[in-house]
Amino acid sequence: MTRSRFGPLAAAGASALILSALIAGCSSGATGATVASGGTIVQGGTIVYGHEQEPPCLYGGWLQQAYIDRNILDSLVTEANNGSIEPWLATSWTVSSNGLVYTFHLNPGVKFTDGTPLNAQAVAYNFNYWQHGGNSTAQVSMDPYYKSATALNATTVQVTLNKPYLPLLTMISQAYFGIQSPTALKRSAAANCDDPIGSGAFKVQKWIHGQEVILVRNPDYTSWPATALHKGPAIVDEVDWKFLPDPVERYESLVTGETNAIYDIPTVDWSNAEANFQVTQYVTPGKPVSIYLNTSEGIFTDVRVRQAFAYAADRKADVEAAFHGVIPYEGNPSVSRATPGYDAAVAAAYPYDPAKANQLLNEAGWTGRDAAGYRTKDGKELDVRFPYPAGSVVTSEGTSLLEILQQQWKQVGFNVQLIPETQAETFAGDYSTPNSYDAQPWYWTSPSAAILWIVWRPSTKADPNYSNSSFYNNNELSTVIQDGNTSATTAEADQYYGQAQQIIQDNAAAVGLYDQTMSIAVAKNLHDVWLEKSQGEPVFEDAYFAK
Amino acid sequence: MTEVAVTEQTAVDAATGTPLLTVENLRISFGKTEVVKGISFSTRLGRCLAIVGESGSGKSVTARTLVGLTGPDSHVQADQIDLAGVDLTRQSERSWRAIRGRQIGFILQDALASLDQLRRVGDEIAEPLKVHGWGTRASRRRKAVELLSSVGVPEPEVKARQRPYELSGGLRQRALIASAIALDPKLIVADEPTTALDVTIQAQVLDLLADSKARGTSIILISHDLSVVARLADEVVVMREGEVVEHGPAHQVLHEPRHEYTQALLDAIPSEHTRGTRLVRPAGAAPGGTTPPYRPAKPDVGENVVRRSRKPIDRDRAVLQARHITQVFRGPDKVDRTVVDDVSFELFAGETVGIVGESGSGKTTTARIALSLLHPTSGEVLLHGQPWSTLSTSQRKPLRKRIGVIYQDPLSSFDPRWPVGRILTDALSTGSRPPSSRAEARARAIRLLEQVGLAEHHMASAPLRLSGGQRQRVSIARALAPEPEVIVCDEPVSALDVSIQAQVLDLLTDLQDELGVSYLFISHDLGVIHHMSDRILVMKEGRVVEAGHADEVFERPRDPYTRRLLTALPRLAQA
Amino acid sequence: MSTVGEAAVPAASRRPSARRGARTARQILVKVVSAVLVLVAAASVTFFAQLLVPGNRATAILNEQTGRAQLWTPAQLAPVNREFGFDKPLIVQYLNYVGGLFHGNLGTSYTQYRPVTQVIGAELMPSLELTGAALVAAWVLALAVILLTAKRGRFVTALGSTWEALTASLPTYWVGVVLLVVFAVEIRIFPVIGGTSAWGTVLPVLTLAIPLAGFLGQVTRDEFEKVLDQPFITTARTRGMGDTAVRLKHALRHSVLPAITLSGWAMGALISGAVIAENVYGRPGIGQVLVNAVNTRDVPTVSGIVLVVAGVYVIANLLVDIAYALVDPRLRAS
Amino acid sequence: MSSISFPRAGALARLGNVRIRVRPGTAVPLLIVLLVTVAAVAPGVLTHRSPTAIDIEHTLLPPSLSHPFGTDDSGRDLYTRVIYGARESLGIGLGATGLAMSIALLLGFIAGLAGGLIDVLINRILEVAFAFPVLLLALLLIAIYGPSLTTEIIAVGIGSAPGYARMVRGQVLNVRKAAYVEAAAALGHSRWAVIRRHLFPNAMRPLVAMITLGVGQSIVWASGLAFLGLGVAPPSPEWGALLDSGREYITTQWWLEVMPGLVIVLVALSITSLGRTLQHRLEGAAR
Repeated sequence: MTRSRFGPLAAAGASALILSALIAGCSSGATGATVASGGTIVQGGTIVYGHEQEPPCLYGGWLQQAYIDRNILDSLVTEANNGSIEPWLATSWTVSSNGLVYTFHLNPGVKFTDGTPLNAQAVAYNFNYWQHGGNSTAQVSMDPYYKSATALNATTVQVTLNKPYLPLLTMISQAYFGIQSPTALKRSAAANCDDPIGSGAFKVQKWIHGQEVILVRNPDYTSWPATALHKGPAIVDEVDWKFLPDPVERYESLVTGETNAIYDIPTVDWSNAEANFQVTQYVTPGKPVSIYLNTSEGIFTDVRVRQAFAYAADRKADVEAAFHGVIPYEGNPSVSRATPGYDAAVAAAYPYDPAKANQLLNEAGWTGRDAAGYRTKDGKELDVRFPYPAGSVVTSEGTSLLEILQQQWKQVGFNVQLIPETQAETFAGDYSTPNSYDAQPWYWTSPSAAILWIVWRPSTKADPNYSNSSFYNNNELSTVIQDGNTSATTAEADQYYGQAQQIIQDNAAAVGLYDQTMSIAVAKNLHDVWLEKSQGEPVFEDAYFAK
Repeated sequence: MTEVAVTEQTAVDAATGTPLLTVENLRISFGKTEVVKGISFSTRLGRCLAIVGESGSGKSVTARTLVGLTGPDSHVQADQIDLAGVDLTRQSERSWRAIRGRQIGFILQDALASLDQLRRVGDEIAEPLKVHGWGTRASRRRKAVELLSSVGVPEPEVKARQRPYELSGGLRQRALIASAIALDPKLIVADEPTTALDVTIQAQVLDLLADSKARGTSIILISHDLSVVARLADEVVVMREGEVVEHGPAHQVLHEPRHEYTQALLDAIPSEHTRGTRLVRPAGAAPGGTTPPYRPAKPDVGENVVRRSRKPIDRDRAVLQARHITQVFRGPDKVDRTVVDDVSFELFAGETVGIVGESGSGKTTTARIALSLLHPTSGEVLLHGQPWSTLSTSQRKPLRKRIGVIYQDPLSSFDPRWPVGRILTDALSTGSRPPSSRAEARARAIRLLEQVGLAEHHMASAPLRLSGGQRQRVSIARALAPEPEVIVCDEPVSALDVSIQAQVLDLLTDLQDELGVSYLFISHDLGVIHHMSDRILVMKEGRVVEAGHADEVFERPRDPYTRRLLTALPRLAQA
Repeated sequence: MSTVGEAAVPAASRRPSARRGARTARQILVKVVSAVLVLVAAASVTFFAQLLVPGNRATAILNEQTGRAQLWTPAQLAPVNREFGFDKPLIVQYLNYVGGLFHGNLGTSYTQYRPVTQVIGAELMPSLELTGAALVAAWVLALAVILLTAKRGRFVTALGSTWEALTASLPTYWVGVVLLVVFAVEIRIFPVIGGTSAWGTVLPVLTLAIPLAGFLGQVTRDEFEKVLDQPFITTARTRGMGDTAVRLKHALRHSVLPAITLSGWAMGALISGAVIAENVYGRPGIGQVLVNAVNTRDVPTVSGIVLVVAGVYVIANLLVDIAYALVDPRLRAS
Repeated sequence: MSSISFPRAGALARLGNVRIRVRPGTAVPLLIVLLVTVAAVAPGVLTHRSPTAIDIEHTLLPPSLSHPFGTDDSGRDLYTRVIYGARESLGIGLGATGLAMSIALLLGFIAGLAGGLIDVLINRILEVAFAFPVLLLALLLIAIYGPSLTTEIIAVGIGSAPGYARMVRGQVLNVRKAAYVEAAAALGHSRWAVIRRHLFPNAMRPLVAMITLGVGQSIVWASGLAFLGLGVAPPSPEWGALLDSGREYITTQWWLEVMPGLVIVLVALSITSLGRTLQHRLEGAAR
């Protein structure tokens, strides 16, 4: 029913690839995907944007909130298309030789929409606010590297780390790190939930629950990022951020012109959309949709069975079929192709080879066959409990993919039982313990390869890592990832991250399926709507109507 | 075509000029079956023509055809239907609407069903005025009140605002008549206008129609009850199975009927004269037709009167005794109403005690107390001298077989899923000698059927498929099955046609003569009570106002209420 | 010939109106008390039913906040448990909850940090408007079909009753999507995003009204055909009234009683159907809030919605009783 | 017009031969119900394909001779999936109605017979049940036990029970005051004999229409649950699941959504109208 609800974690980022399927040419320069300007610019007007998922609050640690926050909050820095970090609220910054101290010089004279000056004290206040649970995603992205943030004077703020953390700047470019007015933050949780106060191009006028959020232009906007396509406050007067959960209704509202832009085009309408609208697809950096295999209990404790599981299905062809060629197959289970440090070579592993799969399974002792044709060993059937978050992570097309894979796994002898998790079960964490599943698909959004550390950090009694859903503790992998995180240069970091991806792939701790993507379709008469590099949030500050 | 004893049309109406309505050779059929087979009659202003006949004679459908409402998929043919120059055979639906209500007023049988209970009486009466665009809202309301007072309704303003169910039976019927005469139509067709009323109120309503006739309105009265017709009709048409068997002035038809069927109808009416004799004599050849053979018996001509050969009544064996029984009901508005007030009576072996009274007199409640289906508020009922109403349900169970009951509507007293056979075998199993085998049960059931004048082939049929008379016979058979000494009959024949009623009453008297069973006989019909009862109780508003031997109560009534009842009783003599 | 049994109660003398007044006051009091009991019972059942749902509420809240689906360490769970009082024994939690009810405090939503009254209040009106309009539309549709087709010849009558049976078997969801595609996408009479504009509410109302009209129609038709055979209809015709006038003025009023009872019962079903219409047409409404609240284990919001729906149901039934007495005054006496 | 005569009815009521004059209004629903029963009992008869046979070369084909209902997004033949879906959907319909009727009969009879305080108590319980939105009941049950056929049956069953309980109670009260019940008592039959031989069978008679209505509505209702993401696990061809998965393709491949919907409507309509016709015949024959 509702789509793509998660995209939770953000970690240090590197470069990101924008799959630009634009009709119009892509203008040069370091800014995001742009639309060729043409015709006369119309001052003002209202953009009706059809989004899909309504968050419980407008500010928080979840992708749906980041989408809105990007348009109302400014971050210290922003990430350009080529992955380089550009100035935003911080006009310039220096990093100490040991990589532990970052000193930011702020753009003077910037004010929040409630009039409070946006000075160094405000920025420091925000850092502490995040650290103490203000935004759990921001907090966990900086753990355990962040130490403190202090304001030296009105326009200079210093952030100190206890360990070098190369991806810090990419991380804080995300909307989770948007700076809010300290006076506003002192208000009640409910007030902040409904009306977060920032210094961005727009501010929240009204939230009609279940229907839309009305963002109005911030007339005295002075703190636009370097990646902005125009200088000055937003051109349009208002953005009606509507929530349209039903895909049919959302796409048809664009066709009938009731909306000017929509989020997430149904794959079945893709070719029609490309012909009539400006379509942009954004491949989300971070961990792609890949299947965690439970390495601690059940049949996948044996690496040969895991590898057989990878060989047994023609994942590439099935993804093409299920998503009508719109969503790219991703062989690399650790990071998506849009993540800095992605190793394309690793992606080619485990091509479709049923013979190899059968041979591996025989070697692993699964030689018997029961009446239904499933393999057995010492009387036990080769069962795979396969819960998947229905409606949220796995869309209806995703379900069709699983059903096609299920059929192919059956040929080789795997009895895959698909279990659709309701959202209640998912939130309650019913399928997060080692004894509750054998395989489970999942993804994490993150602009940098540091996601490897979040997902694959070994889980110990003292410090359990609940994100390690394969329960795969491999010390060699852990050290390699930490070396990557703490290396001085990106090149050195990428080299370590590559080794990590190789280890994960060789041990088939997870099996790749497809990259998590996001797409928007914009009416032809609306120009300069672009996607923020770090998480693909739609940015409306430069958008304008042309006749 | 039977020989129609019709005196020449011209002789009758020589004195009073051209007829208002003339009907020549009217034929009505539904699908393939013809229900009215070419009848002719006419009426004139200030005179009343009565059409009399039993169920299925076609009288009602004739009445409805006069206002163009014969009914769905019907086919009407006539040489002539002329109403004061207007040819009623060639009317469109639209033109019929102009005639109905304005030219012809129609009165149906029971105002409780013939008036819309959800609308105020005043609105119902004013409706014909509104339909024909008469006056304004206010003037129509005033006219409705006038109409109510003109038909003798007290406090017309108050009654006009009430709803029909809040009025008494008599007042409701008057309101219905007011609605029919609202536009002062020249012709009024009344289909059984007084059948649903008690005797005293029936008389008042007939007088009301007589006033209307006196004012010059022409009336066509449809009825099954010859004595009602006698009070109002100038001319009478007798119909049987769609044909007119007799047509002439009222006095002549009701006293010197030329046709056997009319005579049979007259003789089948139970009254004080027929007591002690069978209503239906062993017949000579019946003049064709489907009804069973019968032989009309003249009240005073002795030669074919069949006396009953009764067993003597055993005065010192009281079969059923009621001592000071009283019943108080607490209504929904928490107000107590005494429905039966200190009633006592005895019923001896082989005797019939009749309880007569108008509706609301408490006679049915008394019967239910006698059957111990209702626990009296005070007083006691004894069965064969033993306590009966004071017993507990389980104690009373074995005694049930000693007292039977016959209901007014037999069909609703049978389980809809059971054929006749099963009804009887079930009743037999509750008797003192329950049948030991299915074969014996079936045989005894068949004997019961023959005893009540039915046959073995009726065993398998569902009561729904039987006629009214046959159903009542099955009901009697069921009551007899456990061989009770007493049978309580609650209005057993009021739903039957006169000729069928006569046969069932004769069956009951024959069974009494043969088996010596005692009857507690409840009825509102004085004639039936007089015919059946040895002793009579007259009840009024829960109290017994008079009790005594049948002839004594009828010839020398002591209580004023009984006298009023007897005078109100329509008699043939009045024609 | 008719039968003459025990006639109606003899013309009763006028009862003192004082006693009748007291009786109706007592009747109303009994109704109000039983209504309150029903509401509290419904809310309590919901409260306890939700505790049966597996998993720990604090986990669900943290997962909702962060968009994740994992277990959390006791240390991370502790502040949440304290904040929402999960650490107190169940009975205490329940008594606090019910106690709050009587002061009109329905508790705070776990996920939206706002009092439940606010969460529901914001989206209650659109749902009520939708269900109310749907009920009215269903009535109009049903009566129109009845008046046009009842007892007008074998074919027309069969057509009418088949239409009713057909519409009563339509899945709400399917009707919604088909109407959206035909009238909003293809023939573009109505907007795709209806929101709460009048013109945009037409399709969602029809989505709920068409199936309900089938039900109302079937029930009313059986009664209507029986009434048309009643003697008072013949009397009306003998007064010169046309067929349509007889149906409208006399037959209709007698045949709507069963449908009125059904309407009381249908309110509950309409609210459930509303969530489907709201989702297909992107309308705000408590249906969607209910689905999200159950999924996120937001106990106070779920119980609050049940309370509101139960309240709507109780009020609907009071209206049904009033409508009943208005249509058939005979019932007012008993 | 040929006439079909039913042999003596079974336990429900011994009615002799119930002769049903077959008019078009009865023939078509009868045919559809027979078809659905065959599909549920022996799907192999109506289609030789497998409902889960995936063929990723032939996805989203329009209706044609080889694929009367076209193919879905995994290339599976929709007509075959609808046929195999009959067993589950009919299962939900019968299961839910069975559950609802048993609860309804229990409560209805106890309330109707006992009267007094028990009647008031049961009415209050029904009142609460009515006030409880059926949707929430389904959501809670499915949240507790996870989406499965049995959960759906329980949710729809319990949800529709109050309505039927009220109807049963009304029917019992009607029959209780019928004259033949008092006549049987007057003959001397015990209270239990009267209940067993007269009250129960006659109160049960109009339930034929109610049961068939229940089956039809349960199928329609279950399809609503699938829409809310609470349906049965894939690759089940349950009609509600087909309806939900066809939904995104309505503007492009309309048959994926229209065909299952049509089937649900036709089946529910046929079962309900067959029930009403049977009901009129039973009432006509018996009364």
